[in-house]
Amino acid sequence: MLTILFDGIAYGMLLFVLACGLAVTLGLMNFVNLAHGAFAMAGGYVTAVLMNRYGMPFLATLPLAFIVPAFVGLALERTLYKQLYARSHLDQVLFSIGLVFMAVAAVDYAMGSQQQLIQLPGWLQGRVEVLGIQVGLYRSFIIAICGVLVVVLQLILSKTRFGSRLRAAVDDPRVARGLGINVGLIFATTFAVGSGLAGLGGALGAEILGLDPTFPLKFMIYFLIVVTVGGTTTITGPFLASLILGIADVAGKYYVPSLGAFIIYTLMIVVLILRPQGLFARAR
Amino acid sequence: MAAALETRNLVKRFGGIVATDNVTFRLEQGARHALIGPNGAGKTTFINLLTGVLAPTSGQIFLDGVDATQMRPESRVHRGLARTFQINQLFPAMTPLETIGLAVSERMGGGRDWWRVTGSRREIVDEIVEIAQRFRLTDALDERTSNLAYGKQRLLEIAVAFACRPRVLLLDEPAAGVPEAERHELLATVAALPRDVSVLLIEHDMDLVFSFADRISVLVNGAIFTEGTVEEVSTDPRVRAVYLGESVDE
Amino acid sequence: MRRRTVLSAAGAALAMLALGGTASAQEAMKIGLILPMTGPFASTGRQIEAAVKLYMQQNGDTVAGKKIQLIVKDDTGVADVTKRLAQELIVNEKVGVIAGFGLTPLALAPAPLATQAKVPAVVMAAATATITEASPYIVRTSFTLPQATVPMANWASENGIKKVVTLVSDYGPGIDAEKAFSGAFSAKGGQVENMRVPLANPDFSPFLQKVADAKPDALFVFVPSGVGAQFMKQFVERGLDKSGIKLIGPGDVTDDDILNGMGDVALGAITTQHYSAAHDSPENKAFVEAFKKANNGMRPNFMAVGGYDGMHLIYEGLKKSNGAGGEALVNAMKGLSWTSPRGPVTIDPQTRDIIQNIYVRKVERVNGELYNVEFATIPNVKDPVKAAKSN
Amino acid sequence: MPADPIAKTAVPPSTADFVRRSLVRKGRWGVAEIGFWAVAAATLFLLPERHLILNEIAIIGLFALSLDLILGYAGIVSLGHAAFFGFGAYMAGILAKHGFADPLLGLVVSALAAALLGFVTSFLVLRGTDLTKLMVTLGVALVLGEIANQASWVTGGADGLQGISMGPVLGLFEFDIFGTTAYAYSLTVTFLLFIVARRIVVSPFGLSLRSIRDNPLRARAVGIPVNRRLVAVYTLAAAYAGVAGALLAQTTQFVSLDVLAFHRSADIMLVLVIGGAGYLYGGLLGAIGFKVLQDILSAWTPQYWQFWIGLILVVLVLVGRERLTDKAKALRPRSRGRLAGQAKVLPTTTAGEV
Repeated sequence: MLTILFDGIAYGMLLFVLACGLAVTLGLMNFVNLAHGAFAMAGGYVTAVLMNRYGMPFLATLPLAFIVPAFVGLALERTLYKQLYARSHLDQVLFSIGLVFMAVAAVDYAMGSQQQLIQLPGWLQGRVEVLGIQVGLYRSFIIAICGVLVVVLQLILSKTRFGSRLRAAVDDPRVARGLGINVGLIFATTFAVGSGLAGLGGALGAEILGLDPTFPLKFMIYFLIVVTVGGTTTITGPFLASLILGIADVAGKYYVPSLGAFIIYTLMIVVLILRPQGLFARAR
Repeated sequence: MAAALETRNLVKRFGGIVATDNVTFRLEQGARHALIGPNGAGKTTFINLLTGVLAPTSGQIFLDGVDATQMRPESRVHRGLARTFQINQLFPAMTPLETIGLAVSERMGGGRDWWRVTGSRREIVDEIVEIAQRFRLTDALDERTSNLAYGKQRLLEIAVAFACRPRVLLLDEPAAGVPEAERHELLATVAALPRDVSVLLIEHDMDLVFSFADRISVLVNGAIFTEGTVEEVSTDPRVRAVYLGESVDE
Repeated sequence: MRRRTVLSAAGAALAMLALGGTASAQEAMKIGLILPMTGPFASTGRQIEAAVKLYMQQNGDTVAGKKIQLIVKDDTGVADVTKRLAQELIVNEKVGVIAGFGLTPLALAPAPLATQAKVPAVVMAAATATITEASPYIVRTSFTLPQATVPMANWASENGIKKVVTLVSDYGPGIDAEKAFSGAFSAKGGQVENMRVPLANPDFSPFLQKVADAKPDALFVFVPSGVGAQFMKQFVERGLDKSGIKLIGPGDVTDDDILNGMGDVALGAITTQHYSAAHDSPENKAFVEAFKKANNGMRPNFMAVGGYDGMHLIYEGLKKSNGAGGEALVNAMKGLSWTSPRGPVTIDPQTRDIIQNIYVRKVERVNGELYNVEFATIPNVKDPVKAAKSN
Repeated sequence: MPADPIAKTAVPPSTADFVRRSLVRKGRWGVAEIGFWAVAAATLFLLPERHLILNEIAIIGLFALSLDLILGYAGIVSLGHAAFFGFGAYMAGILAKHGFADPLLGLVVSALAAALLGFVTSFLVLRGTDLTKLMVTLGVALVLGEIANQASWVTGGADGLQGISMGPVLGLFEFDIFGTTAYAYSLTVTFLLFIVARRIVVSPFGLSLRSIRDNPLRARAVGIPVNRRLVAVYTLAAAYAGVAGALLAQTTQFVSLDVLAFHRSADIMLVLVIGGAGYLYGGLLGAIGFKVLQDILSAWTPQYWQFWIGLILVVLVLVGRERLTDKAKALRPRSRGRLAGQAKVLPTTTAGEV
């Protein structure tokens, strides 16, 4: 039973790293970016290519899996996304769906449509018995890394100047501009960091979630659930939402396999209706 | 005889702020009543309570003697309560013809009519024409509303409310922002409103108020400060003081 | 409403449609090959197309006076698309044979069409037993799941395996494999527990955790060939390989196409299948070598041999019916037998399904590469499901 | 009471006629419309070998029309309209499989079933911002997709619904493999439902929908029961989508999980973006454009035509659909007495207002 909880937490942590970029993008720029999954896939493929073709060790590829999607995100944000900030959510959704279709087809064309397999380094494979619980080494590695990321993100947001200016911009961009905060710069850096985190999440997740060209579409719904349930005004909201979703999904598949997916979809609809601004966020 | 519109100890609180402070008010049948007061006195909140857009914290609202406190906005319209908006709330992509036609056919059970084309019923067309003439809109019937002159749009505001054949008409600053040249046209149409319609006029423009209203209520900080005929209120020194912002020894 | 835009746009678009699709009818036998070239089952499409082209390269493109013209269409693994493509190939291109069908739903969708249009349909991959009953025009050169599974059940019970958990993908072939195995294994006194994993984006870890808790002697697995690698990785990640639970199942999970990519994880897995690239027969050696040369080192798997034999069946059928299509061609195909790279095969005249040897094999490292090395043969196995029905 | 100077002067006939004519004109069929349907009917005879793809165009056109009713006319956004399409398809398929092979019976039952589903889920769509509507409709479609996948004993699950055999249309026209009967059947059903939709959008009911879309506050102030109207049009659109799904199931005699897939809801949005929303023909023109595009692109790059579809979607949104159809409007010559109520493309609350 505890192993399921352990797997659920690892899955939840992974989902958080993947989805936190989207939560901030939506909260800060009020932009519905369904293409967020494409950046996660980009990170995954960076790791897969570096490891399989150039033989780079797994750990060495992780920083690149962050940087490459971050730059791609920055470029796209400055060129395309910027023009859509004032547009309606429907326009933004259509735009990002278009991007997803392009990303899926492009990766399918370039890398073929089969699953990308990455060989984890030896010390990350297998399981170990800790206090009677079967603990996967790789999953504990993920919990460690994602845990650090969460703490770092929380510190940046609450302690640093950039963090406070970001939170101001999230609360009310117009007032923030009035205070002389360069909201455009904050948009760009946040979008880039969000995409980079998604890329890192994609690389870490390749082992558990699998990695193929349809990744953005398959996991888009998970990202959306994390954002709608977690709300967009805080970091802890999406974090708790990811944990709940991760554990609910894993436990659901273990105990009630036939009902598995129902639980999370109905959870999303119920939350959307009762508390549109999310479970954890205060009413905006 | 029951009042056209009546409120008893109406209160509306937004958190700590009391926007409507225990207002008891009567609008007699066929009255020409004005409601004046400095900015932020709670006039618009009062209207939103009357029309059901806002739910009161406590107190009651009566329409023609019937308790309308819990009624949904659209049912109050069916019971004869119509309003205009301080800031134009029209349909930019529609034309005045369609806007008035919408209100008229809605009133004549149009909502359930999904088969016949709008305007195929003779009596609807005639009423549209009558209203268009009354509010001097015949020359702009087919223009996009967003392209109309502001004065014309204000006239359309009132025309649409009038098209609901109300027994009680709430006019929320009809003359606001209307340029001098088109103001007299607006005043004439407001004055020409049939006597069987009781009108509550919320306005700052004193010459419109004094030329139109026969009774005036003064709203200050959400409460009725004073009420009376035009002569009583216009000569009351305290009213002038309230407007000039001196503190009033309550 | 708008005057010019509505009329002009509609007219122009429909005119453009008129240009495509005019077929030139001359003395040719067209073969419509419908395969999943993209999507989750793209590896099946890629393997079969390569094998079919290899066969045509080796045997030329004129048979019994007819020029063979191959038309390849991608149905992206979606049954609606397969149905529409089959209909367009029959109606517009006037093909004489439709072939391919990478998956059970993709084979069942166009079945009524084959009957209506009297066009033979050669199934080169899909493995659910009932497919050949969906239309009298369907002939199969791949295999059926029960055909490969019942020998595994018999082998397992003879080798001291008492308790087995079956884990299958929740679709046609999976359920076939589960029923066939459970039936045969419990008939021999074994104890079976069944589990199913969703076909779309499967996450095996919760199910494997259940297997670890149930502690069976062996885990019987059936997943479509594209997903075998991911399953194998999570099997090891869950520590099941060290837990003494044997991994058995039909050959799909240790598919030649991805076996090497799995690494040592797959070593020791025992499977039953009708074909292995390591099958030692002169025909197979020539086939594997030619296939690798034509496809820069890609190793043929059981899907490829299904495609290769499918083409052979069409060529032999045409020779026997000297060029006639339709019902004559199907009847000509019945009863044909030849030595395929996999071993001796025959088309059963009653069921139009394939009778072939089934081999029990173990994954071993042979000069650096992983292969399914065959160590036992069960000759001339008929499809047990249809065999049970007929007697 | 002082005499009322304006009231009852004689109503000059010219104004009354002008009012009646400009209102009623919207009901009459324009030359271009009649031309469009004439061309559509002509394809029954002129393009015999393309009936398969034309059949799909008619079905997608009807499906886009149903989305246009809620999006173009009532301003409700949806990312899960395929839920009703798929539900109708499965209903018709299951009916036919269990012996009720009459197509028209199948259509009626699918329409009612989809309408019921629409009615039940319409309350979910009334509240919240556009973003909430997008997520809720997406959620509903996903739940339905999951049910279809799990209930394999009735829907055939991942293998799809096997064994559908359709009776002849009206007992006369057997479904042939060339798709001629199928196309004639789909086109007629689409045409009839189009006529009904066309009547509705120019009726007072339709006018009230547009008023709700443009300004719900004012609509309520004029006595329109906004929520009841939205529920009504959402249920109607669901029925239309259900019929479109049933047509697909009956004419291809096959139903798989694909009818509930996310890409169907996304594609139909693209169709409306291409054709423009709010003037009913957007769905039909968009369907022609989308299918012709798909046909050309998939012939050109069979595996990767989705790339070009994605590119078109991105470009269309960036260029701005309003400007696109404004250009189309600018092309239209100034006809006598400007046409009232122009197409307002995909009108939704701008992000700022959310």
